[in-house]
Amino acid sequence: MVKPEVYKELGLTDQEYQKIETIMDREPSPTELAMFSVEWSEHCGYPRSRKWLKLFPQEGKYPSLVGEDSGGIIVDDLAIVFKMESHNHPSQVEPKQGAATGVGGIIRDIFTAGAKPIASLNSLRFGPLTEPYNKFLLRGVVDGIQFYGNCLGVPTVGGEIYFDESYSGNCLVNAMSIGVCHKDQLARAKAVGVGNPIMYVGSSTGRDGIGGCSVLASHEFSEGEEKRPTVQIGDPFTEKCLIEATLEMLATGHVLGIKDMGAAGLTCSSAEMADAGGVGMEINLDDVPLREQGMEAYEIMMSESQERMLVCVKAGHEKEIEDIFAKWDLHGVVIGYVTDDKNLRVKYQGKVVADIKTEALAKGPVYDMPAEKPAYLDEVNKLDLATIPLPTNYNEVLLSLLASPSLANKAWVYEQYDHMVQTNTVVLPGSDAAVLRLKGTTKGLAATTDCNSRYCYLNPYRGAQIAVAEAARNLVCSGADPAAVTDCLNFGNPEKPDRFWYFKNCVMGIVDACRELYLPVVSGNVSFYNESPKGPINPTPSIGMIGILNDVNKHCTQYFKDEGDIIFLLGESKEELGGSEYLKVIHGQVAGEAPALGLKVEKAVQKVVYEAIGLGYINAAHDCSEGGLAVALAECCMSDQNNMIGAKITLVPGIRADAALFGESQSRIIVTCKKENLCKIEELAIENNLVCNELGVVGGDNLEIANLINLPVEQLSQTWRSAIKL
Amino acid sequence: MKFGVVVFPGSNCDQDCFHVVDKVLKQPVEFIWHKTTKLDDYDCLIIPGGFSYGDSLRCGAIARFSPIMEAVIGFANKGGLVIGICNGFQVLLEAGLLPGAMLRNKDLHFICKFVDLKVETTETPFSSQYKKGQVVSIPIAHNEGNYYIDDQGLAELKKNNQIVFTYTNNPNGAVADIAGIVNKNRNILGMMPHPERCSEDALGGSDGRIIWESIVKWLNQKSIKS
Amino acid sequence: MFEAEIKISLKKTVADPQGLTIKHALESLDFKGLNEVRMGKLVRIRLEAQDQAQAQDEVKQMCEKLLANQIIEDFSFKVEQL
Amino acid sequence: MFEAEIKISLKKTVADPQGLTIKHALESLDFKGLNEVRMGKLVRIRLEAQDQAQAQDEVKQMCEKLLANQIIEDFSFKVEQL
Ligand SMILES: Nc1ncnc2c1ncn2[C@@H]1O[C@H](COP(=O)(O)OP(=O)(O)O)[C@@H](O)[C@H]1O
Ligand SMILES: [Mg+2]
Repeated sequence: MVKPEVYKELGLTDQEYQKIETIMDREPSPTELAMFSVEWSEHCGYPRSRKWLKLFPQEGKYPSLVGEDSGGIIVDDLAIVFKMESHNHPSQVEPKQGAATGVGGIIRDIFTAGAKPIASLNSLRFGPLTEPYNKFLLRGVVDGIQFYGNCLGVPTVGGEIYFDESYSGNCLVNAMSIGVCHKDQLARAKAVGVGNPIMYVGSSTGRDGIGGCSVLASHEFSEGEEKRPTVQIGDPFTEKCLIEATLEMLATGHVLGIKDMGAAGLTCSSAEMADAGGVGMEINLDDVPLREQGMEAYEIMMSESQERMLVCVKAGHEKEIEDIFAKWDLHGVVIGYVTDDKNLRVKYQGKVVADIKTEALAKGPVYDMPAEKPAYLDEVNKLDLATIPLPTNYNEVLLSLLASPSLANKAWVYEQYDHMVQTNTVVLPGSDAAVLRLKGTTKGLAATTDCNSRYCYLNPYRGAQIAVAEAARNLVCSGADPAAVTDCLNFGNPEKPDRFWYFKNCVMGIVDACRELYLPVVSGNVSFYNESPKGPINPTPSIGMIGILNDVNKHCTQYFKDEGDIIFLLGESKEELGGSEYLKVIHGQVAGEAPALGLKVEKAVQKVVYEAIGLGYINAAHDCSEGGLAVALAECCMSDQNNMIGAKITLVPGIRADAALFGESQSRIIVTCKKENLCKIEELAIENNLVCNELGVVGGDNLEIANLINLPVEQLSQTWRSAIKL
Repeated sequence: MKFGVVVFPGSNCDQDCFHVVDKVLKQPVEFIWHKTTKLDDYDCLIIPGGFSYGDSLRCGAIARFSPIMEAVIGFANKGGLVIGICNGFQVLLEAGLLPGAMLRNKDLHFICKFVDLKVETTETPFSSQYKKGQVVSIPIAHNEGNYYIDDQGLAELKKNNQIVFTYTNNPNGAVADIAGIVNKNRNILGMMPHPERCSEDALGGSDGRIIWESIVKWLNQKSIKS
Repeated sequence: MFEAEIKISLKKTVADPQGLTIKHALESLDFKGLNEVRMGKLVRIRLEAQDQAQAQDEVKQMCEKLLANQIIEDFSFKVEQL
Repeated sequence: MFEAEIKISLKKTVADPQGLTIKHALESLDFKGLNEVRMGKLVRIRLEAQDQAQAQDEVKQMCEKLLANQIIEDFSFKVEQL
């Protein structure tokens, strides 16, 4: 029997090892053991989360595509494919390459589906910038994203960045990518047709990312050999060529199935393609293009070398495919074929090194993890507003919030990303959501990522609902109809019941919010074990969402446009300060309840704004989020750098001034319109039982709010724009 | 009249340029793979932006040795119009078709944003439809757009009125705020900003379209003359 | 015054896609017999220091703290008095 | 087999923004007495050649043709037999 130290080092439990022996009916070979260990890991097999992920709704306004590497929706003749994935741990170690390979991986998921990648987004979390290592991480991650994405020619059109102590020691890097193709051109991630060749295409294989399996090698590696870095180096140039070659290959019509070699490389791609097709597969590792000498079978099977894919091709067309890859200076070689015995058989140097039922590999165990509400939470949720003193100087509070890195302007980041290449970006970064035109149609696509993890910490169910609601609201403010969701669920150690309680409640929040808003969850990814010695990260269920504009010219932006436009607020401001940035930055507290969320009201707000933009009544629309109404108004005034403009605002009486200005009540959207359209919008609001309050007018050089705030927009802009510059 | 868009491995603005010629200018256009060696059919070549060969070593340094480049040089020497945008500009510099070299941006970051350019001369086939001194807004997107030329070279450029565009607010450290230049014969333009990204109103500005229109006008007049 | 010349290169076990691309480019220029091309960085620093030993020490720290990313890179240097 | 180590650096007359930025970064890490920092490239090439002279010659050509842009860069190299 294999020594427990060995399989434990590989991450397998005693029970799992027993199960493997039962399945195999013998002792597994080292290669087999390695293959099981990765396939059954949380990374590939989702043993701890799968049960919960099944609850996500799969139906929405558009026909949805769910089930393989990435999901999507069908809009007319187009398939829009998108997915988000984490690269947290590699980025914490080597931020540039970690982020770069994260972008590379998610984009490969998109074009292996047959879609041309048209946009990327990302959702990032770091510890406070006051710590030098966090600055180093931010700089490195942004550098990695620009390095990879810019070179590929896929515009990075949006994203979000937050800073919080809980991410010190464990940053989050979630990358999202979107692709488009004709719906008939979608490719499948499966192997079919006994006898058909399996081809390896792309870059060569080295010993990248096999660190976790080094236990298998302890007896072979000579003493003193350099420890291998687990870091993979991204090669965007090769990936760019791989995109072109792959799309060219798919256009031949000879491809039956294709899968990216991402996590667990050849193991994962071969086992899952075979399993998805209900067939077996035999591969010969002697034919795999290698970059290093003397590689062991398990090293080749585990390698996470980047920019590689596995393809199942119609027999007789191998040469054609090979030639296409040769044109792009890439490998394209047959390494195996489809068999009828439903086993994955791996040969190397004349020996069979693995022979496993694909089903056993691909369908790993499912665990029901215990969950328990953390004891401290009730205490944290208590917040007596009477103990929070009102500010004496509201101007200063506003300026402090604008300078808070989570709220500050992110141009330093997104100006390093090519966000215009492919000439589709109609609304550039800096508004609520990016809007892209879909060439060849009149339609547009809007995309955003959102999650306030502080809310999720205070109330995971509601926090996750808010993430969904806010993403949808951002799309609506851009003129789009929210259409579908991807997610990246970042949590701590799932084996600890309090962490798992957060996971479970966040999932249920997403499930219920998506049902109510009629949005399918078409793809996603789970990242557990995000902890530092100080504890887990805040629960962070990042939501990526896309929306559709029937007429891309009817998009809307958040900036105030014309002097004299009327400003009003749809939705109601409540006396809530729990979990707000104001409470944190000004009063140094993370406490209270997450803001209340009524999904019916949320729907009504979104409906009114979507319709009013479509009818051309609205000149600007902006969601109120972190920092509340005052910050949102300031953003409306200053975010169009070439056309900054002030506003004069009165407040609706009835609640504490700090709550009115900086509270983060949900389901609120600031809109502006020409005077003559005001009553039309009010009518729409009344029809939908929505609170609608006139706030003031656009104009002047200052932002004036009641008699509390009066600051030159120029000064607001200075403060807001200079907070993040590294 | 026929345009050709040269495609190197790693070019990534090739389809954007193609789109503008095809859909906005409505002129014939073809992609030309970098292994092509005959360019007799074309009237204007576009060397697009991107990261040819991953910008390994130096931007444009490897593309400069692609098989097509001999033909591009021949084409240009016969007076054909060549416009190199961003990485295309870098390729033209490396190939010696335009003077100078590119360094990294002074703050070492990639910069993507709209910038203002001043049109320094309208006496080129590429800028004739602008007004001299006009300020136009065209996006940049590059890491290495810090144009370098020695004093003597700069004096030459000035003397021959070869500087076509300058930045009004230099984003990258370029010598003399240079954003775009032509060769002495004025048939080769290299520029860092991307006119193809602002040739349609839908994209928030169309100042770039005038470059394409200038080219079309010039080619039309040439064909009338000949 | 001292001058340090620092050589930073990718660890042997780390892939060097740039080097590979340059190798292909050289081959297409008809250079034959190429075995491997690896790209690295060269940093030249002029600094004041009390003596050679102190200069050595400073430069080593600069490499460790900033210049080299030791997860993927190795460095070596020499220091000369000017 | 020969190994060539090629150093490519910006000409003295050309400003080096990267070097300057690194200098500032080092200074902010409290390194004192820095006078100048210049960044360059280091290319290591392993190649087969008949003899040292031929290897030298090949490498020189590689530099002139491709590796250095002589408008802005100088190069130097040494070749060793392995
Ligand atoms: N949090 C999630 N929400 C929805 N779907 C998920 C989630 N996590 C994973 N999935 C889906 O599970 C499948 C497998 O995911 P993953 O293992 O990340 O893909 P890959 O096989 O490319 O590594 C995909 O269809 C993915 O979209
Ligand atoms: Mg994947």
